[in-house]
Order: sequence, then C-alpha cells, then structure tokens
Amino acid sequence: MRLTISADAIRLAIPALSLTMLLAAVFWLQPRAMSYVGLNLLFNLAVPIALATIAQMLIMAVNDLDLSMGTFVSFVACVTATFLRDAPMIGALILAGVVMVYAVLGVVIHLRNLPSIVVSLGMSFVWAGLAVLLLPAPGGQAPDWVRALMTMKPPFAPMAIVVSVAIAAAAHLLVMRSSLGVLIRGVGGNERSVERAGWSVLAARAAAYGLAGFFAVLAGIALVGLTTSADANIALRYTLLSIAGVILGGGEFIGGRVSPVGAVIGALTLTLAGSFLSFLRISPDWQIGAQGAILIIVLALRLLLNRVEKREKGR
Amino acid sequence: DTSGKKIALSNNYAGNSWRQAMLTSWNKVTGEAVKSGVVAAADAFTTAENQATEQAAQIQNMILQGYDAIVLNAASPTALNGAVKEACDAGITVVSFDGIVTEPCAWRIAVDFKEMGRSQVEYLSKKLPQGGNLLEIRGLAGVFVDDEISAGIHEGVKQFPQFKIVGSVHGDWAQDVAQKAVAGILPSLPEIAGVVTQGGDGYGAAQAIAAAKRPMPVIVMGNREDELKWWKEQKDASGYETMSVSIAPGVSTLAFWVAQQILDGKEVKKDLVVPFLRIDQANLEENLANTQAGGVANVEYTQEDAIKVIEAAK
Amino acid sequence: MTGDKPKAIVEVADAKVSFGAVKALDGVTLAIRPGECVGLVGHNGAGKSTIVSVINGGLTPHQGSISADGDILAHYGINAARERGVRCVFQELSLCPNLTVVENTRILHRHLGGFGWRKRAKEVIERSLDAVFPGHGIASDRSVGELSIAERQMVEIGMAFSDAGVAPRLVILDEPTSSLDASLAEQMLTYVRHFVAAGGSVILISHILNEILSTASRIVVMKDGRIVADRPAADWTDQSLVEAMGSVVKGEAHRRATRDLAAAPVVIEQGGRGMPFRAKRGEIVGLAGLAGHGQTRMLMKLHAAKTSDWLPRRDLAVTFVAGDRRLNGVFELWSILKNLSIGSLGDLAKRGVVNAAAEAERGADWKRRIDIRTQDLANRILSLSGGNQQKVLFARALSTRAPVVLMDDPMRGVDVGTKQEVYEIVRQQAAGGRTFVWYSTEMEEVCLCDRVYVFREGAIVAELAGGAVTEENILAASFRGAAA
Amino acid sequence: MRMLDRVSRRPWIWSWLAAFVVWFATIMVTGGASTLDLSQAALTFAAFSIIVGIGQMFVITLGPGNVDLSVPSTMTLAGTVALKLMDVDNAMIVPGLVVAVLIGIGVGMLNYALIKALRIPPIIATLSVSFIVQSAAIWTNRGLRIKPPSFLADFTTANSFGLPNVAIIALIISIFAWFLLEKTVYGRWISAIGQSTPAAKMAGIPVDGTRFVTYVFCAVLASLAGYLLACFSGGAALNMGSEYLLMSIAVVVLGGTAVAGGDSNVPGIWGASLFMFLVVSMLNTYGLGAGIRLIMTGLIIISVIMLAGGRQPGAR
Ligand SMILES: Nc1ncnc2c1ncn2[C@@H]1O[C@H](COP(=O)(O)OP(=O)(O)OP(=O)(O)O)[C@@H](O)[C@H]1O
Ligand SMILES: Nc1ncnc2c1ncn2[C@@H]1O[C@H](COP(=O)(O)OP(=O)(O)OP(=O)(O)O)[C@@H](O)[C@H]1O
Ligand SMILES: [Mg+2]
Ligand SMILES: [Mg+2]
Repeated sequence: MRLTISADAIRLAIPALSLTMLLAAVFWLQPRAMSYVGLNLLFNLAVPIALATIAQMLIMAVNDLDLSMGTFVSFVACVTATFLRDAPMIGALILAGVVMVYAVLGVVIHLRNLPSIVVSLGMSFVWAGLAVLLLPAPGGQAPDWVRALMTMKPPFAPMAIVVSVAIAAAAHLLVMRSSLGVLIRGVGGNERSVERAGWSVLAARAAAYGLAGFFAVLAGIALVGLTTSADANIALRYTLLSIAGVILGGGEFIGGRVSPVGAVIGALTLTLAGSFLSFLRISPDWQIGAQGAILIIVLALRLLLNRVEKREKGR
Repeated sequence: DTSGKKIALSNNYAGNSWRQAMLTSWNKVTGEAVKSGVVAAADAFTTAENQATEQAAQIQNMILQGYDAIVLNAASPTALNGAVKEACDAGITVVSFDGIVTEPCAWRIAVDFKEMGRSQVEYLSKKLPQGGNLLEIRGLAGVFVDDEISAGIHEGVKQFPQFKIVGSVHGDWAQDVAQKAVAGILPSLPEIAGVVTQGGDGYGAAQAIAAAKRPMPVIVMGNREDELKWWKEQKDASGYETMSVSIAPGVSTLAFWVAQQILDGKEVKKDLVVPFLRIDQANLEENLANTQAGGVANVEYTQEDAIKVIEAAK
Repeated sequence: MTGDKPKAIVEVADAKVSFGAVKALDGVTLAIRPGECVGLVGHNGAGKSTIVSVINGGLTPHQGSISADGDILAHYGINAARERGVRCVFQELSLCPNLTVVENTRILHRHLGGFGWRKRAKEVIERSLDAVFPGHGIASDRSVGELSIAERQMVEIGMAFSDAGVAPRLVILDEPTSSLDASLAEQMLTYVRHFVAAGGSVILISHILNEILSTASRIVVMKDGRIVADRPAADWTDQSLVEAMGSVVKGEAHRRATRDLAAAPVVIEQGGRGMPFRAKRGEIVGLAGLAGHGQTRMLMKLHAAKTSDWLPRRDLAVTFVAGDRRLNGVFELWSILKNLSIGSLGDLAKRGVVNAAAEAERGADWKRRIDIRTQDLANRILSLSGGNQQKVLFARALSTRAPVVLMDDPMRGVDVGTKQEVYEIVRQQAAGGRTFVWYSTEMEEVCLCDRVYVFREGAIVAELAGGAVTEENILAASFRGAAA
Repeated sequence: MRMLDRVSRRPWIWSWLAAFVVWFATIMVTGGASTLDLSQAALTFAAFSIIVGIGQMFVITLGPGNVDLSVPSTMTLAGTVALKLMDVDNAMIVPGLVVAVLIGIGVGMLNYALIKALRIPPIIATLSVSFIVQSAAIWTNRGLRIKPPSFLADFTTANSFGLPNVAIIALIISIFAWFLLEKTVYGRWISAIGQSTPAAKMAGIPVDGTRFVTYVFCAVLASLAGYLLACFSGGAALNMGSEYLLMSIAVVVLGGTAVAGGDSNVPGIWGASLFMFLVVSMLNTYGLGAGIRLIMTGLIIISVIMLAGGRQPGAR
C-alpha cells in the first residue's frame, strides 16, 4: 500500500553508507588495515568517543547541549587513573557522585529554565579545575581490570568492533525501545504534551542527564584503559567530536530526533576519517586543513545519499 | 645500513613559532638525509588539535603504515603509553624528545626542565643579590613541562630565600595570553624585581609592564626573536641586563639521528640528555643575528652530534 | 445534587483565573454529567480553552472549587483528572512529532509500561482509530512528524478516545475539527454521538456552529470569561447562538456578485501535474478538496516562485497568511506590534531604518480595523487568544502592498463575528484589485470564492467557476476526482 | 522600587553586576590604590572579547544551532596576513586593514556557502572551515612573528581621554551593532529568523541573504579583532585566537542574549567581557592555584546565569 521505509531507517542508512565508503577507501590505501590487528588499531580509540557521543546524544535528545563533555571525560579519566586504581571504593563513590551531579544539573537547568549551553560551559571550567587539582601533571595508571578489558582479544572480531556493536545495541534498547527512552525523546519533541500526559518532565530530564553522565563515565574509563594513564587535558576534543558524531549519525540539535546506532557509526566515521588522512600523506602545512576538508566531504556524501534516497522514495 | 628504513615524526601541535621552527628544521635535515640515501623516508605528521587521544590514533596509524621508527614529540608523557607500547610490540623504534613519554620501551631525549627553572632564579640571585619580589608566568595548566619548570623555579626560590614569588599567572606560552594575564594581576602587585618565565611569554610581560608605566624588572626571556630584539633595544638604550633560556627546536633533528643510529643497530641508552639553549648578555647580538625574524633561536644537529651525545651517555 | 440527576464527573464552581490584567475566567460554574455532550461556544478569548485547562487539571484556578464524582478535591491536577477518565484534545496539536504514533500512545497512557508495551500500545491506538475514523489508513509505526496535519489531528482524537486500563469518561475536544475536512469531521461527530449514547461525556468546542447544534445535547455560551447562557441544544438555533455570543448578525455570507474578469490580467500562475493554476487580478480563487491533498503545497510553491531567499524586494509580489500559526505564523518573543509590522517593514522604513512612529500608527489603525482584543500592542503576541493571534497574521498580510494574498486555511479558530469582518475586508480588497488565493477546509468559505480549484492526490482535478461553485459539485469533484 | 524592578528585568544587568562585584573584590586587596590601572586594563582586554562577541551574538541570534566556530582561526589568519603585508611599514596600514577585512568576508562567505550547499549544521560547517583557515595561516607565514607598524603599535596600546583606544573602537562598533539590531529592518529580520525560520520565510524575509550577511559580518568583526590584537600584542601568533572561541560564546550568553535565538543584547556583552577579564584577575590576585581558579570561574559563571535565568523575556 504505502512505501514503508521509515524515516528512522533512512536516517541510519546514510551514515552507515558513508562509513562503508570511507572504510573501503582506507583499505584501498592501506591493505594492511584489513586484518584483525589492523581493524583494532583503526577503531579502538573510537570506543571512548562512541560512549561520549551516546552521552552527548542523550543530552541532545532533550534539546540541550553539553559543552563540558570533553573536560568531564578528562576528569573521569583522572579519577580512574588515580582513585579507581588506588582506592577502588572511593573511586567508585566519586564516579557515582558525579553521575548524580549530572542528574542534579538536569534538575537545575529545568527548574530555573537555564540555557544548558551556559551551565555546561561553566561546568567545563569546574571539571577542568578538579582534573588539574587531581593530576597537576600527567600521570596515574589504569586499573588492571580496565586495561585487561580494553586490550582483550575476543575471537572472530577485534575488541573495538565487538564493543562498538555492544554499545550501539545497548543504547538502542535504552533510547529507542524502552519506555524511559520514549519519554526522554518525548521531552525533546514536545515538552508540553509530555507534561500534559501527567509525566514529570523534571524527572525525565534528570534521567537523561544522569544517563549521559553514566555513559560519559564509561567513556573516561575506557579511554584510560587504552592510554594506560591520564592527564587533565586528555579528552578536551570530545566536546566537539561528540556533537559532530551525533550530527553525522543523523541526529538533530532540537526536536528529540536522535539515533543511537547512528551516533556510534558517526563516532567510528570521525575516527576513521583521521586515519584516512594519515594514509594520504598530505603536506604538514595542510594536514589540519585536510581534517576540515574530510569533514566536509563526509557530510557532502551524506547530502548526496540523502538526495538519492529521496529520489528513490519519490518514485 | 638504514637506507631502506622509514622514519615518521609524530607531532601534536603546530600552532606556535617554536613548533614551526621544529618542523622546518626536521624538513631541512631529514630532506637531505633522504636525498643522500641515509634513510628511505622521513615523513612529518601533525594532529589537528593538541590532544593526546588524537596523537595516539596517529601513532596507531603509523604502525599500520609500516614505519620502522617513530620520532615523537608527545602531547602527554603518559597518555600515549598505550599507543607507544603497541608500536614497540610491533617492532617499531620509538624515540621521544621535548615532550617525552614514560613508557619504558621508548627512548627519551630529555631536557632538564627543572634545572631550566632553577637556573633562572640562580641567575637572578647573582644579578640582584639583595633579592626581591618575583612574578611567575607559567605555561598551560595540567601539562608536564609547565609543572616541571615551575617546580624548578620554586626549588630555586627555596635555595635563594631572598626572593619571594608574589604572583603567578598562566600565560599558556603565548605572548598575548601572557600580556593579558600580567596586565590583570599587575595592579595588585607590589614592586617587582624579576619575572621568571617559561618561554614565549617574556615579550608579552614586558609590554604589559610598560603599559602600566612601572619600572622594568629583570624579565627572563625565552629565546624568541621578538624577545631578543626587545632586549637588544633596551640594552642599547639603558644597559638592560637579563638572560634567555629555552630548548632549541632543532632537537627534533637530534631525535631523528638518534632514531637512525638505533635502526642502524647501535647500542643506545634509553635516557639521553640535551642541554638547553641559553643566551646571555655577551652572546645576545650573535644569537640575534642567527635567528630568523619572528622565529626562535635554534640549533640543528648532525649525525656526528648525535653520535657524540650517545657516546657521552654511556 | 438533585436526586434524579447522576453525579457530575467534574464540576467547577465559581472558578476565577486571571492572567495579569486579563480576567480569563470570571466566576464560571460548570458541571458535566455522564451521557451528555456539552457544546461550548464563545468569541475568541472568551475563556473556553481556559476552562478546559481547569477541568483537565492543567491549570489551578485562583479561586473556586473543583469536585469530581461528588467529592470536593483540594488537590486536583493532571494526574487526578486522568485517573478519573478525563481526556483532552487541545487546540494546538500536542503530540511529539519525533515519536511514532505508538510511542505517543505510550506517553499518553502512563500505565501502559512493562515488557511488550509496544504491542499493547499498538492495539490500543489502532482499535480506537478504527472506531473513530474507519478506513483512516494511518500506520501506527510512522512518526507523527511525517503525518499531515489532518492525520495528526485524527491521531490525537483517536488517542483521546482510546482505552488502556482507564476508560475515557469525559473527553474534551477543543476545536478538534479545525484541520479536518467535512467528511472526517462527520466521522468524528458520529463517533461522539455513539460515545455519548453509551454513557460517556464530551465537551465540544467549535466555531462551526452546525457541528455544535447537530451534536451537543446542551450548549453553553461564554462571553468575556463568564457563562452567559446554558440551555439544552434543542432550544438553540444558529441565529440565537450567534446573538448570545454577542456578535452582530450580519446575515449569511454571500458570494459577491459575479464580475466579468475576462479582461483582467493573469497575475500568478503555476504549472504542475493536473490542470494548471491561474489567478487574475481582483479574483478570489479557492483551493478545495479533502484536507492534505496538496493545497498547502501549492500555496508554498506559489510563494516560493514569487519571493527571493537572497535579495530583499521593495515591492512584494505575494504575501501569506499562515494557518499553522505555531509553525510559520507568529514570532513568539515579539510584541503584537512587531508581529504585525514585519510584513510591511519595507514601507515603514527609510534607508533600512524603521520609522517607529509610522509603525505605531499603522498598528493602531489595524487594531481598530479588525478589532484585535488587547489593551496594548506592546504586549507579547502570546498573550492573545489563538483567534486574535490569527487576526494579527491577517493584518500583517493585508497591510502590505502585495497584489496577491495567499491564505492557508487562515480562519482556523476564528470566531463567527470576526470571520464576517474578515470576509468583508477580503471582498473590499478584491474589489480594489487584490487577488486572493484561499485554501479553506470550511465549505462555507470555499463557496465565497469566484472560482475554485479542486485538489486530489496532489493535483488539480477540477475547476469550478461562478454558479458552479457549490458544496455538491466540490464534494463530487474531490471524491470522484473528475471534473463536474 | 518600580524602577528597581524594571531594571532587574533587564537581562544585561546581571553581567554588569557581576563585573562590578568582581572589580570591587579585586581592588579591595590593594586598598583601592590600583583602581585606575585595573579599570584601564579591563577595558583594554575586554575590548577584543567585545568585538568578537558582537559578531558571535549576531550569529547566535539567528536561532538554535547557529554559532561560528571559525572565529579564532579567522583572527589568526587576518592578523598574520595583514602584518606580513604591512611588514612594519606605516604606509601600508590601510592596505593591511583592507586585506584583513577581505579575509573576513572570504571566510564568512565560505562558512555560509558550506552551511547552505551541504545543509549541514553551522557548528560543523564553521568547525571545518576553521581547520582550513588555520592551515592557511600556517602556510602563509609558518608562525613567524612579524612586528606591527609603529603607528599601529602605539595607537592600539595608547589611551585617549583616559580610555584605551581599543575600547573606544569597541564602543563605536557596539553602538553601530546596537543601532543595527534595534532600529533597522535588518535587525528585525535576524530576530525574526532566530525565532522561527519558516515564519520568517513566509513573512517575505530574504532568509538566506540575511543569514549570509550575518555570517560575513561576524567573520569581518573577527578579522578586525585579529588585526587589532596582532598590533596590540606586538605581532601575530598562530595561536592568538584560540582563547576567543569559548570567550566569544561565553560573553554572548552571559550577557543575556537568548541562546535559542531571536533576542540579542549589546550592553550585556560589555558587562560579560569585563567580567570575564576581571574574574581571572581577581582569582590571580588572590593567588589561587590553577585548579581552584578554574573551579571558581566555572561556579561564578553558573551563579551569574542562575541569578539571571528563569526570567521571562520581556515584551520587545
Ligand atoms: N497564558 C496566558 N497569558 C495571558 N493571557 C492569557 C493566557 N492564556 C489565556 N489568556 C487570555 O485569557 C483570555 C481567555 O482565553 P481563552 O484561550 O480561554 O479563550 P478562548 O475562549 O479559548 O478563545 P479562542 O476561541 O480564541 O480559543 C484571553 O483574553 C487570552 O488572551
Ligand atoms: N502558559 C502559557 N504561556 C504563554 N502563553 C500561553 C500559555 N498558555 C496559553 N498561552 C497562549 O495564550 C493563547 C490563548 O490561549 P488559548 O489556547 O486558550 O486560545 P485559543 O483557544 O487558541 O484561541 P482561539 O480559540 O481563538 O483559537 C494561546 O494561543 C497560547 O499560545
Ligand atoms: Mg481556545
Ligand atoms: Mg479557540
């Protein structure tokens, strides 16, 4: 009767296609990447980025934006490399505490009707300050179990791929399938109607922020597992990366339109884009500019695929 | 014989004159080395942002590209250890310099940053035996080099208790940031006898102090050409005296030769030390003449220099 | 209460609500009993939506009491109302556009949770939609944002009547048919009658008096925050209702005398699938057909063809009156005056600088001409009732010098009196040489046009002119898709 | 009392109040001895944030998602290229300024071209452009610090009538921006677009043209700020703009401009810029370590927004 390719499926197909094309290009440039070890090297640093992207996505699902993601992940990394190793109980308590702080931020932002951009900008200074207090100079060491987790070698597929798929699946269940996820996205879509149905928007926003804090904590821990130690500035770029990842994955800034699987794919794409550039060997002067160019190309690809898709649908 | 070997430079930042000089020296020296067939390739890579995570990804890509050695100026002494370990496990020689890494499998060409800080206070104690108030300009918070130099300075102050640090600001190793930070704290400070710095911030401090119409203290410089030029002008006008100290950007070329020697099968100790480059009242003119306008005082190294440094460490 | 009457589901006694200086409710007493359909009418800003918010639990009156099933409740809120089976379809669409129909159902029914809720929610909403709008053709896994505005309104109505544990007992419909065409509206009204006959209650708010008269069992008239009349429906006629609402009866709306436009130049045209569109100077062209069959898209195309996104134009070729005010009508942060003048800033400015005095003067002029109910044009636009906001949008378009006015179902939620005023203005301006392209879901309005294009499935399928513009012909064309 | 109530509704009042409190707390340390010095320093350095902040404010006014992340690299490129062109020659001051402005126009055009052609969110488009512009800056002079012409160096560091010259320039630009926003058709247009782009389109506003001009305006102000800053600090550096990324956004939102767009506020930018400079000075003066200093800065920003937030924007 009606063509039933849902908008969600299209939203997902496009980032997936861009990732595939980029991956093909990388394999062509560097066939060595086409192996168990190669894939792991290409993608393992995408794991913390994917987690941070999911965290950012949860915040964006309620029409907010978190500019403190990078400093927060850095702070968590510092806690992981110090307390979580030396005094696991205190470390775990601190991490649980900061997840609570995230939830409280959601409450405050909602109650006082504050712009999340400014509050998170302020929090980015706070997290940075705490991180500097904790580790004035780079150092600390990853807890052994974290290190073991991030360097394990599962059969068939490398750790990076397995973990990425697991993250995507878990986030999909949570955000797209569960009642809580529906509620959180509902707040992004139309806060008033959620309120009119008798839900507490306050609780929904607090839950979204708390979950975001939780995923960001996981990102910090995973990062330390890969780098083995931390410093106060280790993940600053995660703020912009996570936002770019959500957008690349088909999410939008307002309206509660997000896609967890897309976000993970977006994070993988961004990581891969960097490698692609290394393999191209551009003059050092223009290497930074090439990062911009690749972002543009990937997004242009998205546009192109979008057009094709639309034409197909129109037929 | 290393004529078939490929070496990569992993650099995390290109946004200041020091790093640009470092890259220029690398290109100049390695370009000749490649041309004369000493090595097969010596490519330089810079990350878009000054971030350990991005550099770790860069190193992992170098592993995939099959380089034999990676010369590394690290964003963090520890946060790259995971990637460096993976490179070592893949049989790659890793030589770090300036920003060194703590991973035991890598080589380190270190500058004694602590001593660099301490020597500034020592110099001031000779110039100003009666002591006085000091303003400290630090680098970027949370970065290893900043912490080391600052620790050295504080050690120096302990050693020469006639000095007292009355103010401390972060200048992020940039003239304009330093200028802004100094201008902000200056109104609340008593008279200042000396300014201890970390490099790249002396000229900014001088401008801020001049703008506030305060007597010019002894500002320790950081080998930038604009700093040296200002110093020269002051020296000619009023006999102003100070000193200047920093690490030479050409140390990248030393790291290159050390990596080449290791690939060549030489026995090299894991920890090597290079002296920092110090300019005094006496050799100011000579150094100023050798420094490119707008650049940094520099020294480039040859294969012989590297062999000497390696021998000296044994 | 009296013994023979059943207890009221909800009863509001002497409720007072004020927003700043505006008394939205000034002592309203209203009881809704099982098995009745209360029709609520009144001019724009009379307080209808406000009383609805009170009954629905979304707004606590500043004074007065609320009782449900005979008990006076101290804490009456949204959840208390919902537990008693009170449901509401709000005037502005209030679904989450990013969620699917099923997920919206989940939001509405708080107790639907637990494992496998999707399946249950799907059953609940599909059962209800099938009952209210047989043959609706809305897939419940589509996201609401993809639906047409009529489909969204259908979903919302379906949700209000759906039963997931707590059965609906009192359903409030605040202008539910504003985006539905005649046949869908009739389907809904039929269902309302069934629902009421089965013992449910409904509050029906509409500015289309026929709907009220044909469906309600009791009609309550509100005026300026008070109830001014409350009688069984049988005691009312069209005429007496309009009188009670306080509008001067201006007689039936009539099409103006057919004029010979053969010589008039064509001012706007547009090709496409089906017949081409063409409008002449001074003509009122209607766009008709079932809702969502491409009329709005045609208006957008006409607008896009005549405006530039890049360069400002001194002389506007077309201007637009939005029907969906929230989406493409009002500027919410602005005052009424700024909302009014934005369309004609070119005339009010000299070398790019706005002449504040001229702006204020023009605002005052239009406030008087179409009776915008506010004390001060410097108030925020959102302080106006929906109908009055719509009047501001009209004023915005009519105060320009553009020769063509595109109207996208602009009378949504405008009260009878105002409508008559606007019709009069449209007629005058058309006589003065302006061209109107008017999409409407209300047959009465379509019949005011000189010429009508009937749309079906995105294309023009019929053109009716002069005497041929009748309800029967239009319906015939829109259902058969063949020209009459 | 009414007066007080009216004033407390002004969104900019909070940033001014915060700036004043911090200023007062700083001069308390010195017993008021350094009042003039501190005020002049604050005005001088706030001027640069004000100039870039105003450009950023225009862009943010365009509505959710609109932000220009290429500000820092535009400053860098304009500064480096202009100084290289002038090459310490007073006669080249005007050509240098023209080139800086042209660079601003170019970057602005590139920004909007990407936003429009690729339909990507401005945050991503301008980020990509900033990488390219930064590369261009590296490529043009490889980070060498060239000194400004002596006239410009003197002019940017001097005072007139007790006010720093750069602050006077910022004041002129602010008045111009205020006039644009409050009195002109263009100001109405960007506010309308910021509230609802579809509604603006249907009201006959040339949406693309307006947005295009706004992005160009922002980039031109950034390049102007880069030109002035390079002259003021004695030479352009490759990293000289990096501070101004977060700064430009922070002063806009702290100044009371609505992050959701449509509502902008020029006086607030002044309060917020002075505040951002003074808060660092105050914490430096109190001799706190970097960690504590950062935490305090963050908490103060949040407190200011908590005090100012929750208000209903008044009728405009
Ligand atoms: N939130 C509010 N703030 C200020 N005034 C309000 C608010 N809500 C309603 N009003 C005012 O209260 C009065 C009653 O409004 P209400 O919406 O109940 O009228 P209505 O009968 O529903 O009108 P309409 O037929 O136009 O829908 C109007 O004058 C309106 O302007
Ligand atoms: N809490 C609120 N804050 C701001 N504005 C509000 C609020 N509540 C209602 N309004 C606005 O006040 C207006 C009047 O409310 P209401 O919805 O009752 O009028 P209306 O029924 O839309 O008018 P009409 O029947 O003429 O269409 C609404 O359009 C709404 O936008
Ligand atoms: Mg209403
Ligand atoms: Mg109404």
